[in-house]
Amino acid sequence: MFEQNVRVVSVRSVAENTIALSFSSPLIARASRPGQFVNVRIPDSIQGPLLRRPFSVSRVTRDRVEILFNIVGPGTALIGARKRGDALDVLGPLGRPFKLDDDFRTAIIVAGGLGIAPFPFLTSALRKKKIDIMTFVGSRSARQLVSANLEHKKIATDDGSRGFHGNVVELLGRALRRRMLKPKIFGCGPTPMLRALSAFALKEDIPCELSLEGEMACGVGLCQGCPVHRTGDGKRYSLMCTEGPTFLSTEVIL
Amino acid sequence: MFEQNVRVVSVRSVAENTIALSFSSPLIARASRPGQFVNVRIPDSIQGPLLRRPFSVSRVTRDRVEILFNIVGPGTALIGARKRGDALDVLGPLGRPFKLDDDFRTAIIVAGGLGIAPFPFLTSALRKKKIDIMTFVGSRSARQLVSANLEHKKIATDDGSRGFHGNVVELLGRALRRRMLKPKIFGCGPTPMLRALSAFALKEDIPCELSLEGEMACGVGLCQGCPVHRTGDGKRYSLMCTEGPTFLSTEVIL
Amino acid sequence: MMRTSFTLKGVTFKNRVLVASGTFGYGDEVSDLVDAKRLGGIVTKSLSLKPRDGNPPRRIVETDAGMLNSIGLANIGVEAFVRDKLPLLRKMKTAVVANIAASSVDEYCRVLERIEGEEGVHGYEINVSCPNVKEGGLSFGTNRSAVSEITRRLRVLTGKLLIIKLTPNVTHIGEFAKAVEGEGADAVSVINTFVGMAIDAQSRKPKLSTVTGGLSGPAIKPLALAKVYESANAVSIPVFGIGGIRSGEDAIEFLLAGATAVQVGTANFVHPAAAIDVAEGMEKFGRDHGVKDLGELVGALEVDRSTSVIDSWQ
Amino acid sequence: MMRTSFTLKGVTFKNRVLVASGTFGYGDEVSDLVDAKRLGGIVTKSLSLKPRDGNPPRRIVETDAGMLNSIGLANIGVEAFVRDKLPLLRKMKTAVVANIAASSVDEYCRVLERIEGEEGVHGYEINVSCPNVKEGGLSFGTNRSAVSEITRRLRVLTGKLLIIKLTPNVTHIGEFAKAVEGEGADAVSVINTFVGMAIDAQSRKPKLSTVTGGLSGPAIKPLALAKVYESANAVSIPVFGIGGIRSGEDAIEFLLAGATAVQVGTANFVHPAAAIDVAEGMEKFGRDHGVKDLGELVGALEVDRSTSVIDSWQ
Ligand SMILES: Cc1cc2nc3c(=O)[nH]c(=O)nc-3n(C[C@H](O)[C@H](O)[C@H](O)COP(=O)(O)OP(=O)(O)OC[C@H]3O[C@@H](n4cnc5c(N)ncnc54)[C@H](O)[C@@H]3O)c2cc1C
Ligand SMILES: Cc1cc2nc3c(=O)[nH]c(=O)nc-3n(C[C@H](O)[C@H](O)[C@H](O)COP(=O)(O)OP(=O)(O)OC[C@H]3O[C@@H](n4cnc5c(N)ncnc54)[C@H](O)[C@@H]3O)c2cc1C
Ligand SMILES: Cc1cc2nc3c(=O)[nH]c(=O)nc-3n(C[C@H](O)[C@H](O)[C@H](O)COP(=O)(O)O)c2cc1C
Ligand SMILES: Cc1cc2nc3c(=O)[nH]c(=O)nc-3n(C[C@H](O)[C@H](O)[C@H](O)COP(=O)(O)O)c2cc1C
Ligand code: FES
Ligand code: FES
Repeated sequence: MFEQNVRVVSVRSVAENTIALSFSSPLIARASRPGQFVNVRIPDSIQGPLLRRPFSVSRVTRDRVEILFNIVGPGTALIGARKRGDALDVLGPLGRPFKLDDDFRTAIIVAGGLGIAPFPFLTSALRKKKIDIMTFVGSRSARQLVSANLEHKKIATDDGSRGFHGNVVELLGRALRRRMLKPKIFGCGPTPMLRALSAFALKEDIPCELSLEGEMACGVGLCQGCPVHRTGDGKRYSLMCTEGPTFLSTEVIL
Repeated sequence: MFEQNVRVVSVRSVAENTIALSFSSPLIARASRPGQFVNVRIPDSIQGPLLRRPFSVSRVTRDRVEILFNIVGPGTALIGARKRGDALDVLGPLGRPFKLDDDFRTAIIVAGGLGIAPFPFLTSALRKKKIDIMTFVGSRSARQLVSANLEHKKIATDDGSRGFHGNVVELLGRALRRRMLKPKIFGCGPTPMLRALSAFALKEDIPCELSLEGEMACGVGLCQGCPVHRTGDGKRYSLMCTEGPTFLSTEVIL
Repeated sequence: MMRTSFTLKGVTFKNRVLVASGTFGYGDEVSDLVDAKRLGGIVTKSLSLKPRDGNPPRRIVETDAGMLNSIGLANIGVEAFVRDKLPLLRKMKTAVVANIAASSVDEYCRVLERIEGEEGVHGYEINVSCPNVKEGGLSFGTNRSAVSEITRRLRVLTGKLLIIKLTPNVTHIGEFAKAVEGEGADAVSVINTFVGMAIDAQSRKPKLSTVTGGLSGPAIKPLALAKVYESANAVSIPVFGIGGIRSGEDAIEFLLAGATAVQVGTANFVHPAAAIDVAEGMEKFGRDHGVKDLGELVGALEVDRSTSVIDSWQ
Repeated sequence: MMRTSFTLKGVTFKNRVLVASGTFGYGDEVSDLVDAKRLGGIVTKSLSLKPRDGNPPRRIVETDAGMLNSIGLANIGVEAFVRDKLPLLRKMKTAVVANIAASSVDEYCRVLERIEGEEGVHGYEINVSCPNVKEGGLSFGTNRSAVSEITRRLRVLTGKLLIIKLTPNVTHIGEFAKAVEGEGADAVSVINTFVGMAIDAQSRKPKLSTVTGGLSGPAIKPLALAKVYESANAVSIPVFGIGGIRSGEDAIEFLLAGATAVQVGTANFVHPAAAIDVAEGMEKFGRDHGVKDLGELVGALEVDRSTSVIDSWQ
């Protein structure tokens, strides 16, 4: 975990209201694993929102870390307005990465909307491990669709403007007719989609790991502000920031 | 008084930390008189400081209004970061202008630091009235000096890096040896300088009108937040925003 | 058509957004910019028996998402109000609420009596956040029996709408709301400003001439909402919700918490027509949500009792 | 060399900046980022007798320049603290203050007794903003006799530094400070969070699972300063100033208002080493102003009585 004052290397608009921003940080780049996130501070000088904004590490290329985000409010607007060469205070990498050491041979990646963010990085790690990948990407419409740096994609849009007309879990259900060799699902997206995906995984008896999102104040375990309901007896909550954001779908109640 | 959503026409850096920003507003341009100010809102979307920031109308050229300001805090930083074509919400013109109808033949303009701001506009109005102008500009050093669009300038700097080495009221004292025909002083700058200027004007028995600065919440008379001590009996305070920002030096206690 | 108006003690307010006392003068300062007849109502600057100069500078300090003020109730006094301002207000085609401040119970009564006979004032809002000279300057507003007494004494003097404006600087604001309800107040306004302070480290001096002042603006919105929720749950008379409101959605939040209507204060300083924007924002929200009367939203907060009662550990 | 340290009841704090309870865990979460020995001290998360799961989500809402929390005192309990965390804290070379929360006076006593024998805890801070089960869940902290009783009962159990952390949600915090001073408390911490609330207009639900929560951060700084000023003027024991502190200059303002030291809370969430930056900022301020000991600044606010007493009209 590092807190670094970094330079923005590039800022690109990649879809409607969606920005890919990369910054240079050898330390964070080297330490990051797929599924982890960084927590980005809005410069004090402009009196923007108080708290940092968390974003999945979307890609790592040598010293560069890329995040991919939607402009949804003041924090993302201000971060998205940074220009090449501007400074940014970034804390990371944070959280528990996806588990890649368990015994699986086919990765089924399922993303809803900007839930796509962690998957380019995951894809490149899986490729190195020579694991087969299938990717299902859901989006409201073609204009919001982001799907670069992924493998074997199938697309679903809510309005049918591209690919399958419907939601991504439905698409997955139709596509996964035949049984695969040791599959594992990786999912990220809005909660209702993750709920549907968990149910699907349970029904099909496929292990499933989810990357969750929710309000965080600190991202590093200081505030206890990010509980996720756990299954089972033991303690009632896990912390999303330190015990997640990745969880097995069977570990959590969404 | 208008509240207008205007476009920024130009933003230039004119000295260390000093910005000249012009925007287009036929209504505000036409209604403005020298000594008045505009109140500029920081766009809500970026959650900057809550209140508007007041700036003297510095120049008016056809439909354009120019303000001149130092970057001293978050508000001026955010306004100064606006680019050509960006939107800006401006309320103005506000306040009471300099009185130009009284009987004077020579205008002695005295500015300390960014107190220069209202005087290019005043200068152009005085020129139209064919009034003689002498201008005294004080600044901490040559790097902070702004003195464009003025007439018959004499410069004083605190560090002697340009012109007279000392403060601008001292310079004025030395320069005004011989009596002038119906002179009137117009002053704007930091309070200590205005105090010295008032004392000088009293001693020399020259009428003197000052443009004051101070905290304002609304700029339009709603909050009662901007009192200026008055001389004489009657009521104890005037409101800087509606009864000022220009006052005769004999009307107010600084 | 959705209904936006509401009626209280015979007074019809065109919409549920008034401008708050002390933040809109006497209604005539910004007539260039604000079409008063589109306001739910105007609450005047607090009026005292005699004109007041107010406090010395500095009266205003901007803080994070808020501002402190220490105006000291600078106002023209009730006589000049009736003479010079009321004729203008009468023409504005909106509800006019005269806010009254005083330093003794008698003074409250005399100010109200002076206005009572005049046409054009639809109701009174009583500012109890004033120092009680009899009690060595301690605020009336933090003393329940003083607030009750003021209400009782004023109630007999008027049959018009009588609103008591409560201070938030008390442990249980609900008890104050209940007390004034018991004395016959028609409504409460919740809240006036929170006591705050700012210091200039360089000069080692308080920034405000009076050391402490009142905090307002978006910074206090979460606190104001909690005070409105507590007050509305304590009484059955209407609550005017006040504190940091800038948008229609902010105002809807206050309605859900239990406010019948809202007042917009500090936001007027940033945008003099803020209250009209708030009213329009509420209307749009109502339309988008299939609401027939904004009154449906009053107190309509859905609270899940299973978790809400768990705990208030802090 | 300027003196930055201070001593209280035999405990030497290296500087006047501690991290506030509940905002720095048990000191071990961010050891990668923060060199604990540069902190004036660590106040632990509130400890209860048994571990507590805390409240259901949602626990956190960002507001304008602030945040609401409703953590529900999720903590590992005093046993696990002594067993797992205290050994790590002992190595940190900074003052350790154990913060205690409970739902009965007896529970406060039992938690303190459990820690009292252990090495490495330099003092206690008592969080009284907890629901008193005997009083139907009303907070101890808003009841002066309850706060006095807690202080009295704990005072006899320990000779160590005993700090009572006051809630700001009362009319006159000075009276609470006085009460605990009378019972032998060594210091007060001023303040815990302000009761606030946030509503989601779209869903018509409270944003926090517990409806209300505690407001912290820069938004409350002006309020906290006023509470510190009131408390420090009421008592002669030291005051720890808390509320919205982010910079050295903020901290100096609290000292001027009467705080002997400060605690940094919410700012840790934005920048885990915030407290160290604050301490460095104070040191720089002291150097720039020719201060020999930061203690010179405590209560050094210059108040002009001629204007400050004028009025508190709001
Ligand atoms: C571990 C983690 C990883 C994330 N990764 C990404 C990512 O890679 N790309 C991306 O676009 N977004 C990501 N998010 C969400 C992102 O942090 C929020 O969109 C952002 O904080 C919104 O900030 P804002 O100021 O622009 O909007 P705000 O005004 O703060 O919020 C706008 C809307 O977004 C919701 N929101 C705010 N914060 C969060 C949050 N932390 N999680 C979910 N919803 C939130 C609000 O409730 C509101 O409806 C991630 C969140 C978490 C917790
Ligand atoms: C009628 C009027 C006309 C003005 N004209 C100009 C002008 O033409 N050019 C120019 O550069 N500035 C002018 N000012 C001052 C300008 O408004 C402030 O510099 C600005 O508001 C600072 O905002 P900020 O957020 O950048 O800094 P802040 O962080 O708000 O303040 C930085 C410093 O400036 C001081 N300050 C803040 N507001 C004011 C204020 N209103 N007046 C004086 N000092 C203040 C603060 O106390 C602080 O020390 C004028 C002020 C008034 C009242
Ligand atoms: C500058 C200023 C002056 C005020 N004057 C008065 C007043 O005279 N009487 C009164 O009852 N309230 C007064 N208030 C309080 C407001 O009416 C309102 O209750 C408070 O500001 C909270 O609302 P806001 O956050 O929308 O401003 C004043 C507030 C401000 C900021
Ligand atoms: C998330 C969070 C958790 C907190 N937990 C505790 C706690 O367990 N015990 C306590 O006494 N105070 C607790 N507090 C209050 C802080 O210690 C502090 O008094 C308050 O936040 C004001 O300071 P700040 O504005 O610097 O955050 C908590 C505050 C926050 C924001
Ligand atoms: S976000 Fe603070 S503990 Fe998880
Ligand atoms: S700034 Fe509000 S009345 Fe002058």
